[in-house]
Amino acid sequence: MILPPGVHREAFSAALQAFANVVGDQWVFSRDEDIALYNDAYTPFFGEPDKQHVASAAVAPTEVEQVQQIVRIANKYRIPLYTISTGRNLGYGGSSPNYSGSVVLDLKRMNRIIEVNTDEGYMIVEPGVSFIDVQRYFDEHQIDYVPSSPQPGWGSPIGNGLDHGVGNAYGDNFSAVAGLEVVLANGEVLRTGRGALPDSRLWACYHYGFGPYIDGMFSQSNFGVVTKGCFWLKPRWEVSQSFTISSYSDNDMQPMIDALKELRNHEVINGFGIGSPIRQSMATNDGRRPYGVPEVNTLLRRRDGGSSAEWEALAQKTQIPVVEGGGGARGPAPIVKAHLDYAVDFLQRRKVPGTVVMGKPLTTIKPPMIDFGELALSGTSHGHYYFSPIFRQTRDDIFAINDTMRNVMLDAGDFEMIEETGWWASRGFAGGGAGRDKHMLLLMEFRVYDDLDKNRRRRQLFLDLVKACGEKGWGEYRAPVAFHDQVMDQFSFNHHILRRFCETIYDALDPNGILSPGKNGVWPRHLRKA
Amino acid sequence: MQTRVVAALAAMVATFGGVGVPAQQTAAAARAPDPTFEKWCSHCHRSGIYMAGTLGLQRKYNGSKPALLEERDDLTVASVKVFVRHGSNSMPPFRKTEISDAELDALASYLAKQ
Amino acid sequence: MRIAALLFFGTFGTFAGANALAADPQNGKAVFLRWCQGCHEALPGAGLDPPAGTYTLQQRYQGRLPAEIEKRTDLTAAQIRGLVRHGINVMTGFRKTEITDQQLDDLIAYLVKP
Amino acid sequence: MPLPPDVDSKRFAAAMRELRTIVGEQWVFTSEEDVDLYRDAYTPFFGEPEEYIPCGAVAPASVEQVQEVVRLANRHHIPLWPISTGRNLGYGGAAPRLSGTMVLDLKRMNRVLEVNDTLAYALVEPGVSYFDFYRHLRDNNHKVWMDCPDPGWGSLIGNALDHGLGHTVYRDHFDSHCGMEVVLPSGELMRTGMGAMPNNPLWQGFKYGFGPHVSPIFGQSNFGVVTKMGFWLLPEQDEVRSHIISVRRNTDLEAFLDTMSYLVNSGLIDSSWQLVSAIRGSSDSEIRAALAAHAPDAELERLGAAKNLGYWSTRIRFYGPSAVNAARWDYVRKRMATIPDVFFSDGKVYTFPMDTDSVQDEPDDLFAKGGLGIPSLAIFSLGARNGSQGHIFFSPIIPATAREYRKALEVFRQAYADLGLPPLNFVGGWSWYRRTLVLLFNMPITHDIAGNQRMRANYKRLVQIGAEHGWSEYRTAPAFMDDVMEQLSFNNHALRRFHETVKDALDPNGILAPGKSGIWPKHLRGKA
Repeated sequence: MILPPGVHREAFSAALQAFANVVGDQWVFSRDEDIALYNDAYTPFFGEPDKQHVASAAVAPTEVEQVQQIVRIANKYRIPLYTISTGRNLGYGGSSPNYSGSVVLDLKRMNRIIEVNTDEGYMIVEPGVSFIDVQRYFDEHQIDYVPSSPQPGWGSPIGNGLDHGVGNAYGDNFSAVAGLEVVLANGEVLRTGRGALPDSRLWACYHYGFGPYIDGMFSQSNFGVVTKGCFWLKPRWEVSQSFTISSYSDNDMQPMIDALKELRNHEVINGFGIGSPIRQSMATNDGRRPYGVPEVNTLLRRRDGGSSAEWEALAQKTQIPVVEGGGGARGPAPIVKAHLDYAVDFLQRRKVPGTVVMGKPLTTIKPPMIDFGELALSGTSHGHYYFSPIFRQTRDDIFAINDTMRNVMLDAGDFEMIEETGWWASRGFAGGGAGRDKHMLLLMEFRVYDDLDKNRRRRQLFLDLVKACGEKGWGEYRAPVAFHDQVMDQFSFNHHILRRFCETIYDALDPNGILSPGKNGVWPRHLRKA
Repeated sequence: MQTRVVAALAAMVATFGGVGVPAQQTAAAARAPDPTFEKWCSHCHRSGIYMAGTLGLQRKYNGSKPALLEERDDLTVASVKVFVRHGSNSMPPFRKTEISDAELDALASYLAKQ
Repeated sequence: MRIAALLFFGTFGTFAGANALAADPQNGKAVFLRWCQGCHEALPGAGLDPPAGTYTLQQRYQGRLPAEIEKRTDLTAAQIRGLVRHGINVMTGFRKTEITDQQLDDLIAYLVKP
Repeated sequence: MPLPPDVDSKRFAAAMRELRTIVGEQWVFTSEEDVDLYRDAYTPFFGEPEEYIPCGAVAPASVEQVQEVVRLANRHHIPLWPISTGRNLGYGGAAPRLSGTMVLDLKRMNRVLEVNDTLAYALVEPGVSYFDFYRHLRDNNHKVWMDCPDPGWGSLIGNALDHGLGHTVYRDHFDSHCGMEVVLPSGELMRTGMGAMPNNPLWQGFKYGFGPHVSPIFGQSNFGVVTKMGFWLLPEQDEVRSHIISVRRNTDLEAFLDTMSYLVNSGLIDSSWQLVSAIRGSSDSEIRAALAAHAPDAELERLGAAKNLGYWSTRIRFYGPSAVNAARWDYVRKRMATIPDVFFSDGKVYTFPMDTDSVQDEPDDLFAKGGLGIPSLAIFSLGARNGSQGHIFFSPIIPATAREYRKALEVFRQAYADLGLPPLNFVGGWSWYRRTLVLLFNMPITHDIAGNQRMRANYKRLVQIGAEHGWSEYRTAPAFMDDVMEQLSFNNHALRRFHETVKDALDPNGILAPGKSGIWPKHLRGKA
């Protein structure tokens, strides 16, 4: 067991005893084997003797009042806390704190579904409620709404929403947040938006409230401990259906993107993706099974990444398209049909080259589940973490970011990483509201291996990518805890004014610096680098 | 205090028959339009069924004077300036960052034909 | 319809504490369904993605042992306890706020065949 | 002119001299004649000493000048009240909350910095009005439409920051913003979201950036001066059409709103819509007589049926390809058909591309142009008919359910009776925001001081009555900001105290918009 830096053993023991007085002895974890459960299961530092991002203890309350008391105790003894909801943010740090020695404030036991309202379509939940819990509740009560889950669904709507996560019903899940209850660093409980009006029937209906709209301040942040969240819900859709369009000419990518983008901006399709199947055909990470030919890796290992002519020849030879895009629609069957008929006709009118293949209409919606199917295929890695930059919806940006990333890997001599990741294109946010996806997102998986030296090189590679992409103006939408500082470093406009602004607010709200120090690169005054 | 329901009926029920001033070729249309009038005044003082200024003046003068400012021949430079800088009823005044003094001079001479 | 409820998700929520209860395999099955089944259910038919845990074990044992852990007869309490708390490869460990010690005992009672 | 609190005329004069060197002689306004232009044209304090009157106004032309003005204000303790176009009529216009505040008029910063047709967004400065922007889009043949509120002379930025609204898919203007540039109370310049990363091309393409999502805290607030803002726009549509759905009986409201809720939450209807009662709001003399006589619903419904008026109705708009719109409308009719005797009518169908300048007003649809993103001042035509001196809005927001709407109608009908106001037959509810209705009560301003005083007292009482039932306002004028914020009292006003903590940290001298949304700087708290 380690201690929070600067805290004496006696003070720490006294604090743990005080926590135990609040939540009961069995819900304060301080034995090594229990604390180990709060390590990042997919830590990039696997197996290394010098432990990073480790907790000193954990405490698991069930009530808001207990959270308030814990925060007050932490202030008294200057104990840094690190808040997790379900602690399943795997790939982005899991349950592990930014600041080693923090006590994990585990909210998993706060797992009540406070209200589900089918008149207006919202729910109010606590942080320990997972998407799977929500689905089960919906099933038991025959509620025809969709919890907007990512997969796997053991994460929580609150944790996922606050980390700007993505789900199937809304795409941008934070956009469906309509009000929060927050315990502040001083132990006071705050309700945002209409929740500030006692007995308001509008807490979950109307997000803004009156005056400054502050919900966003509590996302990717350490300004408070969120103890309740209001979420808008989408009714279950009758049918979803998607199509693909593929071609054997690199030049077709731009018209394809232009057309799909326009269809998306017009809300004809609810999301779109674009890729280069031949270039991606040998990638092995993220559970993909290689299905291409060895020449793919030969081309990808070259500085120039292969010419269009070479790729097109390879595509012809293997009959794997060089460009593929797709989109979809959901809703009542006749409306979906009208949308997709229009989309296909539009592609023809625009003379977008390529073969369109219409998928089958699906009447089922995949429920949230603990589904690691694809990960099992990736061999015996010890987990993974994600590099997830966002970039513009243009062919030039797609190729430029791929060239940049590939050259960083080549500079590092990491041919294996090139072969694992291949070539990336986009998954746009799907299913969002109006035009929510004016960007593309890629998720590059970094695997964790038995080879500790390789893991070290990979961490350096991650940082090199953050920096190289940052210089070109591509930033991450979310990052593993181990890299928060470096990612925030890239957001440097006017001498890092955004971070300094956040620090000013942090200092005012949390003068003792006890809430999640270092989260997303925001540190309390006494831990800030000069 | 009188309270109204804004727009409710306007949106749903045709209560406006005959209230609007029909669009017609006016004397003013023959002149080159003043850019300030176009930019700032025309949204309420042209002809049309939802023109607040025109409707207000129609109500006020009830036919004794034209409801359209550009058809008036009794406006003076001074009176135009007063209305622009002080407003009248629900017409608010206009600031110098919106209509500069020079623009106001031009507007006033455009509207004041005397 | 408004469904307001203060509903705990501890349908099998007996907490481990000073007075540990006797292990209950029925409760253990509920724990399995909630936390393990997603990765360790039976292999589906052809063309469908296999669940992660079952697939991995199938690859590992190549028929020497059942890939579906509910069909295993060789599992010991110590093995299950170790795997649940520490994980292996991409399988993560589970915290006591997720699977309590009592629930783990129940799970063991369900999976360990006498 | 009133001076800022604790600033004497000598110091004020010195500050003005410095100010003139920053923005130029002619852009500092201190004469009574000029300062009058910054008073609220619709002030509820007409002719009373309580009226909020600025000490002057300053109109910078660039971000750098804004920064210098803000730094000067810190040095001289001169409070600033930023306005974009200053046309927030009905919600306070250009006037500050605290007399003696200097108006920071951003009208001269009126550049459209970027319009992107492919990604359908724009980046603008605060002085750009909806009229300006519309003209810019047309003059440059852009293939995007804006969403505008009913009065078109407001600023895109100012309206969005006050949580203003329009009619299309992008009617929630604040939600449609993406990326902000802000001059902080310290004078430092910040860009939010992806704008915090130099060279990032996604300032207007991704809202959140990395770390806390802070741009929303600059709406309805006094934490900074917004100098640039990005907005998402609607691409030019193939077709826009409207339809009216009406139900015959009062008791149909439940089924009607349930169905609307499903359709809106599913995204199948995505326009503003207004719940109205053509019967209860009718101008027909026979129906009005029946209403005055408190006729039972059956009688009203009989009269309505005879004149083909619904008890409850709404107009919805569809944006998109013609075939998709037709499929949507078929589906909406199918869902609505479960309500007996529901009836429908069709508004005009607009097919694009067409010249939007050629769009004519529609006699039965005041919002026809607004629904196409064409700005106008048509809404003021309503006031022109009664010769009002202006108006102020009481605008509580309630859940869009029949139960809450009926309750609100009853509560406010009773309140009107108790306050001695004219009988309230009905109040329309605007669903701009999904899941809610904004009830818009228009309180006319008069030049009768006693009348205005009664109106203010009534307004405050209505705010309280609303709060007693869990309803509050979505927006209000400075005269009532304290009253509205006062109702948001959960945990001993934790929200206001949170805002105050942030305010004190960002603006220790309390120079930015003291009192805005009920947030006061430390030295004025509880005193103003």
